[in-house]
Amino acid sequence: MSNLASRGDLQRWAPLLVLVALIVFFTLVNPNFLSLKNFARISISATPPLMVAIGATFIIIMGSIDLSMEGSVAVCAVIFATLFTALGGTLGGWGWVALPACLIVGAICGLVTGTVHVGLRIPSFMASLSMGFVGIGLSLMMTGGDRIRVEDPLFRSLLTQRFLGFPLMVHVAFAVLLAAWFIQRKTTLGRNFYAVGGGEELAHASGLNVRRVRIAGFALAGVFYAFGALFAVAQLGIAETATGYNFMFVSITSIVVGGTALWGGSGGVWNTLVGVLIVNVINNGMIVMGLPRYVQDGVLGLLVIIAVVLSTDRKSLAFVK
Amino acid sequence: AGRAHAAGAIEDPTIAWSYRDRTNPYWNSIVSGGESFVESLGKPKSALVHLINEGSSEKSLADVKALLGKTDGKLALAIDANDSPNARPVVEAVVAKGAFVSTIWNKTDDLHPWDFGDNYVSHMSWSDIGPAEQTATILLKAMGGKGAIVGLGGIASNNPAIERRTGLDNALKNFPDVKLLDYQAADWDTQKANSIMSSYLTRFGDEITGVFCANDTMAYGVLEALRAEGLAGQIPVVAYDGNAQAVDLILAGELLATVSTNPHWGGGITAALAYYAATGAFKPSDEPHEHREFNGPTVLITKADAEEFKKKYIDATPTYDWKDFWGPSAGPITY
Amino acid sequence: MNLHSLKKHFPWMTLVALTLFVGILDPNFLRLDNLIALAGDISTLFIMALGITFVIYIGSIDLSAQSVANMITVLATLFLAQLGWFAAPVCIAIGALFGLVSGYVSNRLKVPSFIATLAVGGIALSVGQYASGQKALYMDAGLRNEAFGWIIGTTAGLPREMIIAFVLLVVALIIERRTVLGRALQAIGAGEPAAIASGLRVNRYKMIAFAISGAFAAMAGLIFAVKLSGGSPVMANGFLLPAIVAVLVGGTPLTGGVGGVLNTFIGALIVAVIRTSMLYLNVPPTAQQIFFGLVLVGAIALTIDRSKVRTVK
Amino acid sequence: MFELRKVEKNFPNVRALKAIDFEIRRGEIVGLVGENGAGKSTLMKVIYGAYQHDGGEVLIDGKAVRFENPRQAMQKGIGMVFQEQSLIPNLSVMENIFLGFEQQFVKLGVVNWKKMAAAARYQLAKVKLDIDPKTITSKLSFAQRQLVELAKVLTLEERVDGELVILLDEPTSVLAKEEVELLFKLVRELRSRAAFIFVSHRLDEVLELADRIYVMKDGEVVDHVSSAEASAENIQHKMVGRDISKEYYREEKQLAYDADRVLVELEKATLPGHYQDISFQLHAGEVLALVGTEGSGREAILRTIFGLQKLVLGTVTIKGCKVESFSAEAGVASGVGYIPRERKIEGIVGGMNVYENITLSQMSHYSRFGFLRIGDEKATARDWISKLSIKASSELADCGNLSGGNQQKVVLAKWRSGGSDIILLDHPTRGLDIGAKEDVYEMVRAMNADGVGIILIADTLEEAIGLSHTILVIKDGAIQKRFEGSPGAKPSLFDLVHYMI
Ligand SMILES: Nc1ncnc2c1ncn2[C@@H]1O[C@H](COP(=O)(O)OP(=O)(O)OP(=O)(O)O)[C@@H](O)[C@H]1O
Ligand SMILES: Nc1ncnc2c1ncn2[C@@H]1O[C@H](COP(=O)(O)OP(=O)(O)OP(=O)(O)O)[C@@H](O)[C@H]1O
Ligand SMILES: [Mg+2]
Ligand SMILES: [Mg+2]
Repeated sequence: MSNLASRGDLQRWAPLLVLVALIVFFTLVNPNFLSLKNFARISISATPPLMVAIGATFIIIMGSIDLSMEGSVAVCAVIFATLFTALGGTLGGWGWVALPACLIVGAICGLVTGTVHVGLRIPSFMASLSMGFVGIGLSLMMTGGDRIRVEDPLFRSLLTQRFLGFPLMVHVAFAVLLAAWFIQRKTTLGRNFYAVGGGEELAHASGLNVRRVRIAGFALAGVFYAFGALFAVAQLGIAETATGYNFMFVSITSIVVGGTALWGGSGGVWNTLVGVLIVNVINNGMIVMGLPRYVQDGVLGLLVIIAVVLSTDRKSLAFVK
Repeated sequence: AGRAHAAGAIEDPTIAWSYRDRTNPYWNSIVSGGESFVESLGKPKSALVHLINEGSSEKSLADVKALLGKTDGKLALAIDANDSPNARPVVEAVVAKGAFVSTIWNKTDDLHPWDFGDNYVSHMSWSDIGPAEQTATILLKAMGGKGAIVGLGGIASNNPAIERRTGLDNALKNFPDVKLLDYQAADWDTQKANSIMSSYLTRFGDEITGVFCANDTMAYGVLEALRAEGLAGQIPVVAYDGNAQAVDLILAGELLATVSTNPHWGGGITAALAYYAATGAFKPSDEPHEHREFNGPTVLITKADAEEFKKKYIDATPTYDWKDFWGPSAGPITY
Repeated sequence: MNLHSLKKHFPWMTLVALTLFVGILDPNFLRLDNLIALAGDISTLFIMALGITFVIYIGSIDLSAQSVANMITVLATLFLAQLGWFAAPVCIAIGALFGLVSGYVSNRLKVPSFIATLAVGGIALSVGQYASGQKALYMDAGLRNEAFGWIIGTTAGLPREMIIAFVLLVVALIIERRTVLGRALQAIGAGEPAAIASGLRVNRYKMIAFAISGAFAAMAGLIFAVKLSGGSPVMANGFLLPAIVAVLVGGTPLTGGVGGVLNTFIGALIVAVIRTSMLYLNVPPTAQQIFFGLVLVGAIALTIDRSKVRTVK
Repeated sequence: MFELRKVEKNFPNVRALKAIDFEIRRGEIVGLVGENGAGKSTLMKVIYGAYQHDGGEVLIDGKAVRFENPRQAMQKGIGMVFQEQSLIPNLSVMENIFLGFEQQFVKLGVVNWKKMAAAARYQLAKVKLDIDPKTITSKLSFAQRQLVELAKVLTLEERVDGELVILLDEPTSVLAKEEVELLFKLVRELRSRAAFIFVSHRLDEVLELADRIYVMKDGEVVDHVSSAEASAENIQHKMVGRDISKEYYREEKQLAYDADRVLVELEKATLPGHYQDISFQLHAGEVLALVGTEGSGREAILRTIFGLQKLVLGTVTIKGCKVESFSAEAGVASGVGYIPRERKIEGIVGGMNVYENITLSQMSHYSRFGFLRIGDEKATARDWISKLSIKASSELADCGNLSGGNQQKVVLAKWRSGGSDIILLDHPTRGLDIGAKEDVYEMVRAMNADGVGIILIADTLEEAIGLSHTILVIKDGAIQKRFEGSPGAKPSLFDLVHYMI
């Protein structure tokens, strides 16, 4: 062990330190904040956006961006709920089939977005934004604007049953996070995301099929969006067009706050976990502190700026876009 | 060209409804009313033109103008202008083209149908203060007149959000032993309400003995936050709007009360007013002021009447006489 | 003329093709007064997009524009009572100030503009909510007409907003094509390291680009408030995505350095045509989003000049 | 075994390759030379599948092939070492080596990092590079990266049966002398397995290494000789289309500098991590060369004087004024011009045209109240295009599409036209052909004659010696030795190398 952590090390841990600092701060203002119960509450709110953010992390590592998550989540949630209901409406029966089906639907959504982006050579920002509209529209068409209720107690036990103080969905989400970590570290695809983000033209010249990696990335992200949809439905018992509402900005903000650079090639899913927790801790903490609603947007903005300032290695950057 | 049509000159005008979005049960009921009115004319549902503004006043106005252009003013429009300031330019555009418009919910206090001759047919709103005071009273009574509540409001600058909050405040005056711990806007959003409620639980813990929600969709979020802690059904919650799910929740004992504004009728009659004024079936300027600015009906729903309400309004749709413009209404709007 | 030299004409050709397509299905669409109204109604949104163009042109993005416009609708309504017409310069200055803050956070503090402007937008939103007392505010009709009557109405059959937007377009075009600022912004967008190594005050120019965006957003908010005769902290909601789409679909890519305000002009009209075409084509309400998304993909696929963009990210 | 017949490649408005006939035999090393923009890189890219030819045919063992992408070329045993740094900086060395071909280490979807590291070590041993394959590439020196690139191409040895063709596009431009030697040794050893195409602007190297040499000019092969009978003069003549002066570095034009006019003075300048205690003076009309190995801190000194890096201790004085705020704006304002090594990144703005690039640093001279006088800008640009014989269709040509040498001239024109009288040259001739190099040398002398002071980081030691009045040898950020170099009394290569290492 060296006696002093190097600058690089400090930078790597900065997001976590920001998180700890926030927790300490909110605890000082209201001691109730520091309790297992509250952490469980924060983790419930954080679970669906975490899944979405993990998916988007892979895209951002590639140096692209995905804005289709709201549409994908809506489509996944609605198809899941429709199928689940049609198959008997309980996990006890054939309803479980809707779970893998939902993940497949997510993958297809991502596949379509990725194919439009790569196939038509449209920048991912526009391709995914447009496909997001299409996704929202599809879910609307399927529901006609109605909400589908999912009340199966077995499925809802993801929310209602607890283990070690946390609802089951939090544990499942943690397992999904580990799987994402595994993909990021141990699989060719995961590593290729970094290659594409580090230098797309170089990767192409090295014989990497960049187009395929890109499309696969979007499809993979879609699977995580589907997990996000499942947890969102488990959390609220409702599947609707608005299920993915607001996930776009929240997840991208979280990713950046966690230290994954928007220009690609760095960061990862653990960063995203920390980022999502930071954003959710701020949101929870502001209410626990008793801040009036109308200042919350501004305070969130300020804190996000501070968090990003602290957690990115800005010395090494000549400029940012 | 538009000004050419006098009242009664438009034969078979296009009928359109302009509203916020398709993802909200409230607006879906409004639309179903509009469609059922169109069907009463012997036309297919699809004859109703939908202008969806997605919460954007800019789009709302642009769409209306585009439709006025397309129909060349042969239009009967029912609209919620999304934000009150938007009502005036919408009305002015419609009047300039000689089309006919009826508005609901959002308009400024200085904008009146009678200042525009026949073309601005009517404005309907719902006075939410009274019903909100009723639901709040039910809540406070259920708490035994003591304890502490938290509240969740709609988009802060929306009229109904403000009125419902006022209703709550009025009710609280009669219950000096109940404390309002905090009241925050959750923007009519289920997800937001859910996370605000769980943060409330951290902040106030067991102190909370009741929850006031400014609409149903937020109440769902609140109930799920309570369910996660095993508290659903143990803390009384009231809401507003009378959606199907809310009625079921009342029956299940998780929700104490809600209020229906009968959006189906509202949606139908607003379109009907604009249409029949356009075709000349009646002449708006001959009608008294209370027929041009009036409140819609509200129905309080509690456990006692939930079953009956469900049977009458949800499992079936009552048939209305779309020419009985003011029958079910609840008196003139007072400022 | 080969395909390559045609490419820079694709945006307006796409616009014409879309317009004609709708026109063939419903000739009413092509009536002059109709087209003028269509262009007039997109004016406020276009003005916001015009400002955002400068920021996208340097390879950044401005997500705060809508919140700034929201805030300005409130402030303009409040200031009108006290300041009269002088409310206009004050509002524009406030918008520019918020832009400067975004620019500072993104350039000096090195927070990516996506996040920086989102965060500064949050602050603007809070200011708007606070100032409005969280309700919709109304302008006094007399005061409004006295101070800003010239913004509404028509001249020679053209909506005034459209004339204002056109004047602003010309100003923006001159900035882009004829000034040191415009050239510097182009250099920053196309090759920032080289711009730095040429001794340009890159940070200052970037801050100015954000300030311009803020000022234009404020103008959009101001005109909108005058048009609607009031303000509320959510009144300009729904501006942001169409405005950004207008910039991008016009052919200014997010990577910067290419495109410009004329492209945004075409992009805004494309957005207007797509939006309006749904009415003319009787697209059912539940299918409108799908229609918008798909047509957008088609339009963008046609308008972007890929030869100018080395990698498509 | 590998043959091109009448191959054509067109870009919008450019015929980059015109009816190229080209052949590589087994185990052969083929040299490819030509001035900037002659089409060498384009030809290599066609061979490698990065571009597709528009006409003619590519044959392997007599069979026509067409590669849609580099991967297909690799499968046929064709690998390329790029002139630009082509490793992905954020990946580890081993990941770079096996990028796109990780499948061999994957079992049940999991990458076996140990196995990959072992295989990478094996490849690195081929190029005699002893580094941990897990090192992040950005931490390596340029020379190490170039060797890793070679190691990466050599993975083809195991992957492909039969003959390999390895393309080397200016691999030596970033290497020091010994590293070049090492590379050549490797290449010769590998001929049993592979044929090479070697592109370089250093003719001596080509003559030394290659068996046969193709000479290109304006997209055509203009000559084809065996190196045994080739002479440098002859080739140069073919390449440039005229004779190259014997007085390559224009020593006869070297005038004494004005010792009374100090333009730049550094006193005990220190930037921790880069250099320390640097003191020297630059005079009007002087060429001062900083000599040292890669990473000795030369570049940081230039960037400090220009203002891109901030000094920590000591002082920098420019024309008698102590520099207080270090910024490029201030540097430019006090008459400093900087010609960076990464000219495509820091030199020119691709996507902007020639006149816009030339006036970029001095727009205030061409504007009034912030409005540009575009006519004047264009006139200036036309003037400099002819002065420096920049090969561009007009002042409206996109600089991004000019060849390297012409881009360099545009950068020079930018500073000279702006009247900078302190010019910092960082590898000004890197990647330039001989003709273009001569032009640069000519300009250096012309600038000297105008009283311009120049600080030079040269591409080769010969260049440093040939051009400079004064040489400072720098090692590990400190000045080791100062040499005077008046014409006829120049230090020798050996003198310098002695202090460098
Ligand atoms: N992608 C491209 N688009 C347009 N023009 C191109 C492209 N690639 C190369 N060119 C043009 O083709 C010509 C040949 O360029 P090439 O890079 O092959 O030259 P080169 O011989 O490698 O030069 P250098 O010695 O500078 O490396 C040049 O005029 C160049 O501008
Ligand atoms: N896709 C492209 N589109 C337009 N121009 C291109 C493209 N690819 C390369 N060029 C241009 O063609 C020219 C030749 O490319 P190349 O990479 O061979 O550079 P070069 O001339 O060898 O430069 P240097 O001498 O600095 O190595 C360059 O000026 C480059 O900018
Ligand atoms: Mg080349
Ligand atoms: Mg070259």
